[in-house]
Amino acid sequence: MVSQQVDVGLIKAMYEEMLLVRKFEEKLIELSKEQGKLVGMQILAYGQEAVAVGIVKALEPDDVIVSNHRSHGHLLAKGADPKYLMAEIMGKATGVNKGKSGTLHMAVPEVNALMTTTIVGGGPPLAVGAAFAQQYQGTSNITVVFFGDGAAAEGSVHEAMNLAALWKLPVLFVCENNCWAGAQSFSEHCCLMDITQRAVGYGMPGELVDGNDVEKVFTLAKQMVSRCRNGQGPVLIEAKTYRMRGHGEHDHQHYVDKKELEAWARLDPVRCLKERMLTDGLVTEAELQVTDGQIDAKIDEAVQFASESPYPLPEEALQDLWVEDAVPQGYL
Amino acid sequence: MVSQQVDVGLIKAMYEEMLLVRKFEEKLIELSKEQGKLVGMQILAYGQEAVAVGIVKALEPDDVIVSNHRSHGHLLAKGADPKYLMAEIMGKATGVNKGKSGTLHMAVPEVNALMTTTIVGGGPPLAVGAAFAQQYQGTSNITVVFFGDGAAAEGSVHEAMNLAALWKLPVLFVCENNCWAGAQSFSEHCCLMDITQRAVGYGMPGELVDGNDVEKVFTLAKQMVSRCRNGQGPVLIEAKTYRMRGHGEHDHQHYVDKKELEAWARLDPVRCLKERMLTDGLVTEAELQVTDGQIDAKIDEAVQFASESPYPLPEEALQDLWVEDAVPQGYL
Amino acid sequence: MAVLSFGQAVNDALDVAMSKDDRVFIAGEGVGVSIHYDPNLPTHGLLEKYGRKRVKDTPVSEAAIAGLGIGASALGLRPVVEIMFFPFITLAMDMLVNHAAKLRYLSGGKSAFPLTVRLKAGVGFGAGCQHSHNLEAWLAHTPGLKVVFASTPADAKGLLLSAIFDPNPVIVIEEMLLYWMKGEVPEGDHRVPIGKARVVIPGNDCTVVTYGGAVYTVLEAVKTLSEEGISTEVIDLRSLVPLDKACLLDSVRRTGRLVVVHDATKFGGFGAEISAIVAEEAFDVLKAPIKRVAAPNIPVPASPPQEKFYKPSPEAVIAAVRATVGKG
Amino acid sequence: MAVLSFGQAVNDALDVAMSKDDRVFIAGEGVGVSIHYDPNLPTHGLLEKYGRKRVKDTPVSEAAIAGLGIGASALGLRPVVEIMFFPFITLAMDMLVNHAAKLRYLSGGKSAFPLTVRLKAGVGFGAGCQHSHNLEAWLAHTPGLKVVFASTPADAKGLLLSAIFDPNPVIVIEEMLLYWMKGEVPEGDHRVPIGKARVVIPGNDCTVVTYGGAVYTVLEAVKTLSEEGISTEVIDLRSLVPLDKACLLDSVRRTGRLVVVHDATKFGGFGAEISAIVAEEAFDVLKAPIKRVAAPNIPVPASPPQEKFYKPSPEAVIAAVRATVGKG
Ligand SMILES: Cc1ncc(C[n+]2csc(CCOP(=O)(O)OP(=O)(O)O)c2C)c(N)n1
Ligand SMILES: Cc1ncc(C[n+]2csc(CCOP(=O)(O)OP(=O)(O)O)c2C)c(N)n1
Ligand SMILES: [Mg+2]
Ligand SMILES: [Mg+2]
Repeated sequence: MVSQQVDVGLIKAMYEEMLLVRKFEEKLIELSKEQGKLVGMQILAYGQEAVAVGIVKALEPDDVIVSNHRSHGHLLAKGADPKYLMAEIMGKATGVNKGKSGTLHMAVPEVNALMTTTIVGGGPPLAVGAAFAQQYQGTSNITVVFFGDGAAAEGSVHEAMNLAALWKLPVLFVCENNCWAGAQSFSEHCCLMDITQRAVGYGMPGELVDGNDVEKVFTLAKQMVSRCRNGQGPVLIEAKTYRMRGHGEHDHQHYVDKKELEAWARLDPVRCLKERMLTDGLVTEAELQVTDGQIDAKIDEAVQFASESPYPLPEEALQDLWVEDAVPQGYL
Repeated sequence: MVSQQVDVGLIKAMYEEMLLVRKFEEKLIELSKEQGKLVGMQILAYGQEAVAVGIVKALEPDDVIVSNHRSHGHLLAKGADPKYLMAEIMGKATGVNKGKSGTLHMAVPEVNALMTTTIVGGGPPLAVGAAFAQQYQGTSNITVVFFGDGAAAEGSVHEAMNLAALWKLPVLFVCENNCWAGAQSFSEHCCLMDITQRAVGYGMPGELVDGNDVEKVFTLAKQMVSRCRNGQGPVLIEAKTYRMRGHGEHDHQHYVDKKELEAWARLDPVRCLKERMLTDGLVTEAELQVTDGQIDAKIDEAVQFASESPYPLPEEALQDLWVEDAVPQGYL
Repeated sequence: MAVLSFGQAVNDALDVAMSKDDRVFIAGEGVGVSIHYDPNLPTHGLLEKYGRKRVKDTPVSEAAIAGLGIGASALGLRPVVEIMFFPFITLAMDMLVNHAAKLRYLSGGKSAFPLTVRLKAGVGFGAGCQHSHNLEAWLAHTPGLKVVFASTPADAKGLLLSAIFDPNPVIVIEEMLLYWMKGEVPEGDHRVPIGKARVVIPGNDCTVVTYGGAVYTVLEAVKTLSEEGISTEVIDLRSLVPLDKACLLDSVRRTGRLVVVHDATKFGGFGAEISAIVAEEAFDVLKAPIKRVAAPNIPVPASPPQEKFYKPSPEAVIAAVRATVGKG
Repeated sequence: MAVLSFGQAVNDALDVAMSKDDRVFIAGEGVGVSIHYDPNLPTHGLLEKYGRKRVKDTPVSEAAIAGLGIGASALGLRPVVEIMFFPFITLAMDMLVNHAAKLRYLSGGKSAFPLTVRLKAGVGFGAGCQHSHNLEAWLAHTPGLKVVFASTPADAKGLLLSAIFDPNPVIVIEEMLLYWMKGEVPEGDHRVPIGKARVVIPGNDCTVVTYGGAVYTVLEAVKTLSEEGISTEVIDLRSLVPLDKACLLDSVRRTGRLVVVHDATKFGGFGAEISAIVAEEAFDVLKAPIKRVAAPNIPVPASPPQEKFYKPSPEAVIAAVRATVGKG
């Protein structure tokens, strides 16, 4: 299924995006150790960068993505500015959602990362609605929804896939199978080998891909995205990857076999891509250092911007509930 | 898959049960025309008798069934007394549920028809709980849950099948595909050929059967029930049948192709079985007349019992909410 | 003004909205092809008129139906989705509460969800507690949702049109048992503002606040009460969220007495909020205890005498008002 | 009496129930193996002690988790299922409301559903509105469900044990933020009766009714109030359903004043029911308006200053009580 060559410029671009996600999260790991710097639990996509970047690279700017609690990769790949994400994660007024969301449900409508939900399984029905609008409006845009292996157990995911298949909606369902749902391993919470086996029950294609290989992810995504665009209906992609850290930074993985962690560490998508680019002579160490420096600068700028930004005013919490500037007095 | 011969006595017994269901509902059709005689909508299993009887005949008395809004066949096959069902349908104090349920959610714990719900898709999660208890208690009993083709679209059904498969619970999921979900035909509400295709997505067997042939249904059920009993986990059976009348008696099927109705009328499970028994010489016309008379008498007795029974007292509506005799004064 | 049944008025509102704005579509179980064939039902004939693109029959999937509306509204459509019977909304609560009501707030005001959800409420058709269960109190307790509940054909039309073109999620509760009740209905794009109550009958001795089908229970009671010389002011809230507190408080300031009536169960029902607002903000003028007339705290029983017992009666309203004005 | 944290007290209750009755099992997402490793969390160590048969980690399927408990309870088990965070209960509402709460009634009293559902409530950990949303008002408005909400380790243990062995469905709401708070806890099968409130501090000038985490907001306020010579009677409801009306009304009859405090949003919150009961049944003794101190009608914002703003503060309670006793 996966065949054609991916162009070198694209590979480099994808590497840079993956590195941005990686360094963004490494910074979060660092900051999460400083008391009161970040708001709420820090849930990282560390190790899953290739899925987010490979899928989103296959999209057009007008395509919509619906993300979940593990959103940093999705949002940054779609073009969200790290400054405003960092500020949101710090709960600042300059945050992409003014601090109302915090880290768990950041939405970035500017880049069509239209809805993010931390309700596991909440994304697919929303994606069906977005895709319906795209079909209804006669556009050729599609909607991608990212969800986890654990989410696949939610009834909402079933209802969404069934409806998308029935109406041939342009939805790309991307299941990031990172081998864990909280502290439950995939085999503990699901008796299937692959979530793609579900696709049969909706009469849609179900495609497996190595989620740690961004080129494979991109190549498959390209094909499936155009399928959706052409009105052939939804597709389920399952990207096999691994949650290299705890569910969140508060999770110290006491329940994880260290051997398993080491095995997957050897498959670290960022490091592996870097090595492959070097071995195949796509980049030089020098070029990589430049890239590193540029991204570090971006991250530092984001942290500085966020740190220097003010918190929102307490009473501004009363804004943004309804479209009216103010909610009727009688109500609040 | 379906092979062994079904013994003659059993065929006759199943015919009699199917006829009981048929005549019980024919009586309801008649009574539903009398203003104020029956309570609420009358939802009939007319045409689906072979599924209920064939499946339940494969069960032991201690096995549990969970039924839905189209319950008459399930309940009568499991051994519910028509008298008390009829009284319930008339909303009488002598009804199997004292008139609190009315026709839509009649439960008959005495015969292990433990839970009936008219929430489409509500049954499977309840069945999973019942089957879990059977497994937990170390019994060899199983739970059968009946649901429709329309119900298969509910998220709750997915969650239930997934959990039952993961824990290898003794649940027999019986999808009565009667070609309709309300006024939506199967192809209008589902893009699959068969609901059994869903079984793949749970790693459980999915078996199709002609739901109008009670012998086939019984034979398959026998095999699948023993599979569940032996701890091999859940099974999905899809019985292809047809809703010969409207969704309820208030539905006059203006949206149904008359040719389709006629075609299925020729497959009427009760009439076909009767003819097959006559052609194969399993019964004589005379014997059938006796059976007819006996069942008519049962139905008449039920109607008389129900008609002569009093309505419950209004204030008795305050009873039966909680196990305590009376709900604390402070509350009501 | 045409005389239409309540159901026709809802149908008219959908028709007006769909004809004037292509962004409006309807979806739900049987909104296109229905097991009922009755021009008094809200979506009758719309499939024939607007076609399958805009009148969407869905599978039996309440969460997906809600999600469909939410997601489509985020892209600028004006979805009107139907959840068949009130108790089935329990299956869509995550979508409505954690998503429709919160996603705009979570976005910091960047997104909008101009969604309308239609629901059928009603006790009295013998279907029992899984078909009859008024849960408006839940919806009213959900910040981010607007909630309307009409009692007349004209309001049913006007509130639904306002809901469809409101930029926020609005829950529109319809009293099923009123679908066949006729009344005068303004033609065209008739809007009734969300958040404005209606004084059905002015009066001086006691304020009775109600909404939905219970309005008629109260009007029935008022006949007797006025014969007894008790002047009752009847307020039909029409909108539960936002609530017309001004109308409520102004009335109670004049009468000094309040009785709240609804068909939902009493404990934790919406009537408690009405009572609490008055006990907090108009206590000084209150001359008598605030009474609530509502259903007992049980599920709706199916048996006719018990279903009747469950439903608040004119007699109960009469007794409550008499007691409140000291003529009990 | 041992000194245990709130979470250990819940854990102790589960341990006692499981050791004395084989019919008791627990199920939920991560109740066995958890991403947290903390003895102060309710299910810590139970898998090791009772094994996989009785400590069931489930897939992420809230409706199935609820259905599991309901169905298993119908066959005589004593399930204790957990719905991780309060807003996720929206996904189990059909199972809990249309089934757990109604199936016994629908059976005419033939079946019983001795089910316990544990829920984690709490505002103040920066996770935002999809993790923090107190919806006890919904549950209290659902006939057929009992609802308890403890504020101390001893009550957390005693109410949970009563819930597990209660023959009806009981919703047990736990204030997450209290899990690490220590207190004295009776050993063994300690039961706190469901339906009995607790007078935390007796007083004469004003009754303050509260429950759950808000109890501590009130106690904080009382320090200042007593310094000002205002004698406040603090009632911790502990059970919302059935409600201890006797305790509530008796107190208000003595003080003549009432303030209700909870962390849930104000509009349509449970405080409205408390207020309405008093406005209806103790109006004659009321000397001042009934005030409610609760969260504003918005989702829980994540940003620290706004989350703090959302949560009812001791200052707000102080102001409300002062105003009520006329010293505002
Ligand atoms: C409806 C709901 N149930 C439970 C949770 C708690 N929760 C958050 S993440 C998670 C595990 C999800 O696993 P998966 O879908 O595989 O996503 P991953 O965390 O592995 O990316 C759970 C159970 C939730 N947020 N929403
Ligand atoms: C949750 C829920 N949604 C909708 C309904 C209304 N309803 C009752 S029966 C039915 C069709 C169900 O079709 P199917 O599952 O095939 O069962 P059948 O009626 O054909 O036996 C619908 C939509 C309901 N009772 N419950
Ligand atoms: Mg995962
Ligand atoms: Mg069907």
